[in-house]
Amino acid sequence: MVAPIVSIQQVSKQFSTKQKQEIVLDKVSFDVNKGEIIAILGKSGCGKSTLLNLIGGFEQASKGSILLDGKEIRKPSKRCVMLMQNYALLPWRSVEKNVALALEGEKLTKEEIDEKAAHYLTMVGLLDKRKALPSELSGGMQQRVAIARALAIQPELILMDEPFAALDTFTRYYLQDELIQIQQREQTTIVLVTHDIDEAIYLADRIFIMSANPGRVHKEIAIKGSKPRNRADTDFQHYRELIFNEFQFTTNKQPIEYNI
Amino acid sequence: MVAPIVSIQQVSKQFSTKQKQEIVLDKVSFDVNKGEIIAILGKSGCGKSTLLNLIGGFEQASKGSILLDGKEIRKPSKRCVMLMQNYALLPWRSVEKNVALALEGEKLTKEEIDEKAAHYLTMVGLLDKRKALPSELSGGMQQRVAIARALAIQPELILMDEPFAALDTFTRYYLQDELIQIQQREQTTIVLVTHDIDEAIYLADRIFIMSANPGRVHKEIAIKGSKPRNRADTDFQHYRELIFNEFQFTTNKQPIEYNI
Amino acid sequence: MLIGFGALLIVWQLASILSGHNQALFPPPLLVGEALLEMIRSGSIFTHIQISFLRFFSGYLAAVILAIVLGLIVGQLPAIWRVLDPIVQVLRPVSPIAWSPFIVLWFGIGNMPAIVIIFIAAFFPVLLSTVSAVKKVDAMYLRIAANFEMTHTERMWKIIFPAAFPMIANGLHMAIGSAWIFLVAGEMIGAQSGLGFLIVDARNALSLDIVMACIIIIGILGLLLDQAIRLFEGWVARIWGGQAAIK
Amino acid sequence: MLIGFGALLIVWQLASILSGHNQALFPPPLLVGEALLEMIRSGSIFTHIQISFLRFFSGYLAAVILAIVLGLIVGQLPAIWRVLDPIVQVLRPVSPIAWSPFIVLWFGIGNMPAIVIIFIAAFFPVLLSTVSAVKKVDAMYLRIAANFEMTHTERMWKIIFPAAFPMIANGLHMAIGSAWIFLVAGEMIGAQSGLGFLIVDARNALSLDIVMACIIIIGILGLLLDQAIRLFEGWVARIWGGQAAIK
Amino acid sequence: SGEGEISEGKQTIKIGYLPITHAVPLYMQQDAEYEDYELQLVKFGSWPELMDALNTGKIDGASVLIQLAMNAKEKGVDLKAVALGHRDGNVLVVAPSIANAQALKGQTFAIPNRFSTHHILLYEMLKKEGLAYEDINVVELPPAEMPAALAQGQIAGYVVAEPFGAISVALKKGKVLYQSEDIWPNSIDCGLVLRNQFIQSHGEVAKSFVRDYVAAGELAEHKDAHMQEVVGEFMNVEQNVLDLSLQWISYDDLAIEEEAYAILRNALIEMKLSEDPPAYEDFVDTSLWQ
Ligand SMILES: Nc1ncnc2c1ncn2[C@@H]1O[C@H](COP(=O)(O)OP(=O)(O)OP(=O)(O)O)[C@@H](O)[C@H]1O
Ligand SMILES: Nc1ncnc2c1ncn2[C@@H]1O[C@H](COP(=O)(O)OP(=O)(O)OP(=O)(O)O)[C@@H](O)[C@H]1O
Ligand SMILES: [Mg+2]
Ligand SMILES: [Mg+2]
Repeated sequence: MVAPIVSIQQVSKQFSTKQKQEIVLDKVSFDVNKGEIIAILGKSGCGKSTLLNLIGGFEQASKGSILLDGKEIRKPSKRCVMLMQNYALLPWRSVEKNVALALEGEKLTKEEIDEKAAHYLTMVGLLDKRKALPSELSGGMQQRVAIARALAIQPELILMDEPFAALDTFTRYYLQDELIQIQQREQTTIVLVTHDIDEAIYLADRIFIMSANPGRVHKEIAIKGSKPRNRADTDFQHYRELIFNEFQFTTNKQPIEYNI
Repeated sequence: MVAPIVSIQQVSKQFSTKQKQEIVLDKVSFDVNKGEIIAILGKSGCGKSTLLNLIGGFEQASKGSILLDGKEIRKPSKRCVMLMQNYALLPWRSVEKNVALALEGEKLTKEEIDEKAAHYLTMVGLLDKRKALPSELSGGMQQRVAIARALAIQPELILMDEPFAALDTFTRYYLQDELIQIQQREQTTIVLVTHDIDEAIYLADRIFIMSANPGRVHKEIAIKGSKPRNRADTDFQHYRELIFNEFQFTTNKQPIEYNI
Repeated sequence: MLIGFGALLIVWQLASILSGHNQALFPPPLLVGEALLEMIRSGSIFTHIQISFLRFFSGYLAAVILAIVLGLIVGQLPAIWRVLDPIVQVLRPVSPIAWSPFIVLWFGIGNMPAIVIIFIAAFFPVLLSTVSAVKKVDAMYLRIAANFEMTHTERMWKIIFPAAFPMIANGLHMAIGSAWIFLVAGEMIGAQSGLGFLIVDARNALSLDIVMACIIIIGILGLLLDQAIRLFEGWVARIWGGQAAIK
Repeated sequence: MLIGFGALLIVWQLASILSGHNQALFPPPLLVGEALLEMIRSGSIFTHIQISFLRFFSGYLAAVILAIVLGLIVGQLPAIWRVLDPIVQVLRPVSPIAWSPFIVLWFGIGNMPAIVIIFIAAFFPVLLSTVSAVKKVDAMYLRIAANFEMTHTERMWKIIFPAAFPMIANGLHMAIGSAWIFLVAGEMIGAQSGLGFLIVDARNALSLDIVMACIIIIGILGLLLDQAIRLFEGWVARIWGGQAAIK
Repeated sequence: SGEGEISEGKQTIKIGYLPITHAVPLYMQQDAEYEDYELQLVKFGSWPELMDALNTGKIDGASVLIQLAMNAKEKGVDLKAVALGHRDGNVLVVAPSIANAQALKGQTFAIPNRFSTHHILLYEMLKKEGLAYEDINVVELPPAEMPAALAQGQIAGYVVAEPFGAISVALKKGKVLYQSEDIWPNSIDCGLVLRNQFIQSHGEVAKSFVRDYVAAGELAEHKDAHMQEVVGEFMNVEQNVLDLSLQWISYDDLAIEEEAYAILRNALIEMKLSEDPPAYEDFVDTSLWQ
């Protein structure tokens, strides 16, 4: 096997506020290989977003190190793009200009930028909306623009923090399908944080289940079977049940109410 | 069988805006019996919220009539309480005072009000939070306060518009369980709008699937089996698949993209 | 904070040396400091501050109460607001100073003109923010009121007022600032005391050191008022929590 | 709109009859209308309006440009803002009128005092709203800037300025109102023309009908300015869409 | 920018004024053309603004309450008084219900400015009538608000520059209680004040300016149709008000007499308005009369 694209080694993170010191992540280690989709599942507050921020370079680990292609990540870069739940499009720029945003820093002519933006907008099926403002699009469309923007700079890694959480079931299903297609075509590596067990099973090659207080990788589950998967399949049911039981376990017998 | 508590008879609703006249609901008819949980499923924009608003008396039907206990509904009343996705608690009132809100209009002493509020807060397991402000509670807790507030005036009907949509999977599961328990104890009648197929199957006695443009009741599905139901059950899978296929059908062969 | 004021003092002293103006025309910090100390020692400044505050709060509170009550009512009656709105819009941009001949005619001299001018300066911002706050009350809250069969009065005091309150508080904040600015103008009309009078009087006497000292006092008191209402806003934000219409 | 003004005229006429004041002290609408017509017929009013607008926009635009640029810079440098903030907070509540002896000393008489006073009145609201807008730029946008490896200048003009713009536009709105109010005060200092001069002059001549006519003109022009900037805000809201920080 | 700027070879003299009858000689002077200078009159809305401009040299001189100039001189601003603005012509106006000075006891009385002849006139009047200064409540009020305040009964009377006294009389809201000459003959009120710097650097021009000013005063004293017309250009008041004002005032012999100045100086000290008013020889420049 080739060297992993991302290597997370014994990473801990603690936040100190006035009241207390909180260990949010505790000795988390795992590798991500090129072309893989990794899903991270876990309860609210277990440190999923924090972990993603560390990989993206938006925050620094307290202990341990995170390597991208063998080099330590110290600050955010175009090689590793973060995609957020609330789409994070610039509302004052048209769809096209939003996609162009990351390209403007590169040595490209205006034509090349336009062409590239058009290419990726075609890929997410929104070429005809390229002059529209984000506010004129539905949530699902906005997230597709964000995906096109992320793809346009051809990052080695895309980080997604609950990318489809704000969408309704049907749109979510549709975007999940689309994501798999694009990912297979472009061979992008994706680390995905989600609340939704079905989403994780549907998309991921491997799922990491995190436990909370402090955040640890509680279990790694490899999902077999080719994509796209069938949600009504018995295998799918099997994984669902497996993960659900793991979750019950991570709560350590405390009443479920505790986590609400 | 006794007379239905709610009877919706050939109800149509159209909105006229400057640009166009839009028929949102077209000849919708169904009955709701006492103690039943009815779930309404349908795509975004098919008129689910509009239907709920008509039942609640917040809007008036263009044609047809809606009867509550045999009498036509003309304006909102305490007999039929609406529960919204965003909890709709008054942020400046404590939990207790929020629950008391609807009781203040009745002829009750302060002690009686306090007692009643305490009773329903106990029921949703939040008695110890009664002095807290809504902003100090999690989303799940807030929705439980809203449920307690709705129950406190002992309405004949509770209308719920995607009550758990803003919550994460685990909290959602927990509240669904709690809702079923309370509903069985209090014998409340509930009409529930949701986006979530699983939620509908888990909670409802009957599910109405709506189609869009114009909104119609496309299909009625009675869910058999006692509650609480097992999500990993084969029956559950059967209903899931059934409903999913119905949905594909309601889109009338148009590519799914159309609805996003 | 201290660095800021220190820097300001140095710039001021340098300016007064380099510009070569007569000290009477551009008093250096030391002279102003002396004037300030003298006023504090004699205690005269406190009487002026007290009377200015009295006028200020009379005008401000009267404006606030009237504007909120009126705003709550007309905010719910679009038909009436459509009639009042253009009048308010035309009256608002007129400087209270321009009204002074009529203020003397209607309200006399002494305390009243100052109070009235402060009233005018505070009234419009509070009225407009109350009306727009009432209009922006989330429909969700109104639905609750309807659902629980509230009466009009109940709806106004239990729902609309508290729901609109964060935005009204913001209007109160803006109004306190603009009203305080007009204190000087208000106390120019026949007042024989107060900070505004002091400035006018010192200007007549060409005691620009006293003028500058009064400017500093007015500035600091304005800052304190602002801080006080900010505390109040903080309290509002804490109670009203995530709902605050404007952060 | 028309009903509002109609009602106002009737109330005014009634008040002027019932109060029994001398017409010279409380001119009834008809007299004021005549004065207004006379000024329009002779065309003199247009010269005054023109010069007032010229002064107003010079002061306002200078304030806006300076305040936005300064605000964008110091809003990103908390250390510097901590030094400037207390100074601004103390200067802001001081009436531009109080400064007039110094304004004359530094800027002379004629156009400049009016421009400077309007500048002062507009500068602080725009500066404060820009700084607080910059501070409130959603961290999400700053993350995008970091993620796409933008330079400082790129970040300022591509992200921070447009993200802060709706709130800055709101500051521009507030500032245009408060600056216009100070036009009268500004043109009191040795100006030989303009609407403020006209009011002061008419007041000294006890031609209260002209004073009232000027009040009306100032009110209407203020309303028009407000409408104009509201259109501008509407445009901002349309483009910036749901993101508008304050609605 | 004042300090006698030159335009088209001609010296421009900027003189500040308030639109009152006390500045009439300036109006008359402005009416004519002069060979060696151009007279530019700058109108102000109130005394403080005018003094700000004069003190900072934005104008070369002004027709101003002489006490304000004395105060500035005491504070170190180099000003010179060169001539009077007028003689007499100030009136104490009271409400029609006030029968005599004794009736003012306990009432409110308005003056334009602590440092004004009007204040001294009031002070002297009270002395003459055997009243104490504390017997009445003295307030400072902008002149333009005085007629309204009197009509409303806010004040029982006022003393101020013209035509504000005449307005109340014309409106029948007030009557004349005293003419200034009955209290203090040859009182010094408004005067023509120049910046010494201007006099020093433009001595000859200043001389001809003052000469022309005095001549204009003589011309004004005719109070003929031409004079009325010129005044009308500068002051926008009703004809009957103007007639009344002009009746009370005179513009001949505008020299500042040492004797009258001494009375003024003493009054200022006695009233504690000033500790050390400038001496006659320091402040009054008689050289320009020659
Ligand atoms: N900047 C910060 N300062 C202090 N504590 C923080 C900070 N960011 C996160 N935390 C804490 O770290 C813990 C984990 O937060 P994080 O956002 O990573 O959780 P999460 O798993 O993404 O939760 P969710 O599913 O709700 O998004 C929480 O307890 C949170 O309070
Ligand atoms: N007040 C109104 N005026 C005009 N059109 C309206 C109004 N309310 C709803 N509509 C229209 O009616 C249609 C149905 O709206 P409704 O909110 O009932 O849908 P929904 O099924 O609840 O959708 P969602 O799942 O997104 O909540 C939409 O096309 C909407 O644009
Ligand atoms: Mg998170
Ligand atoms: Mg809905």
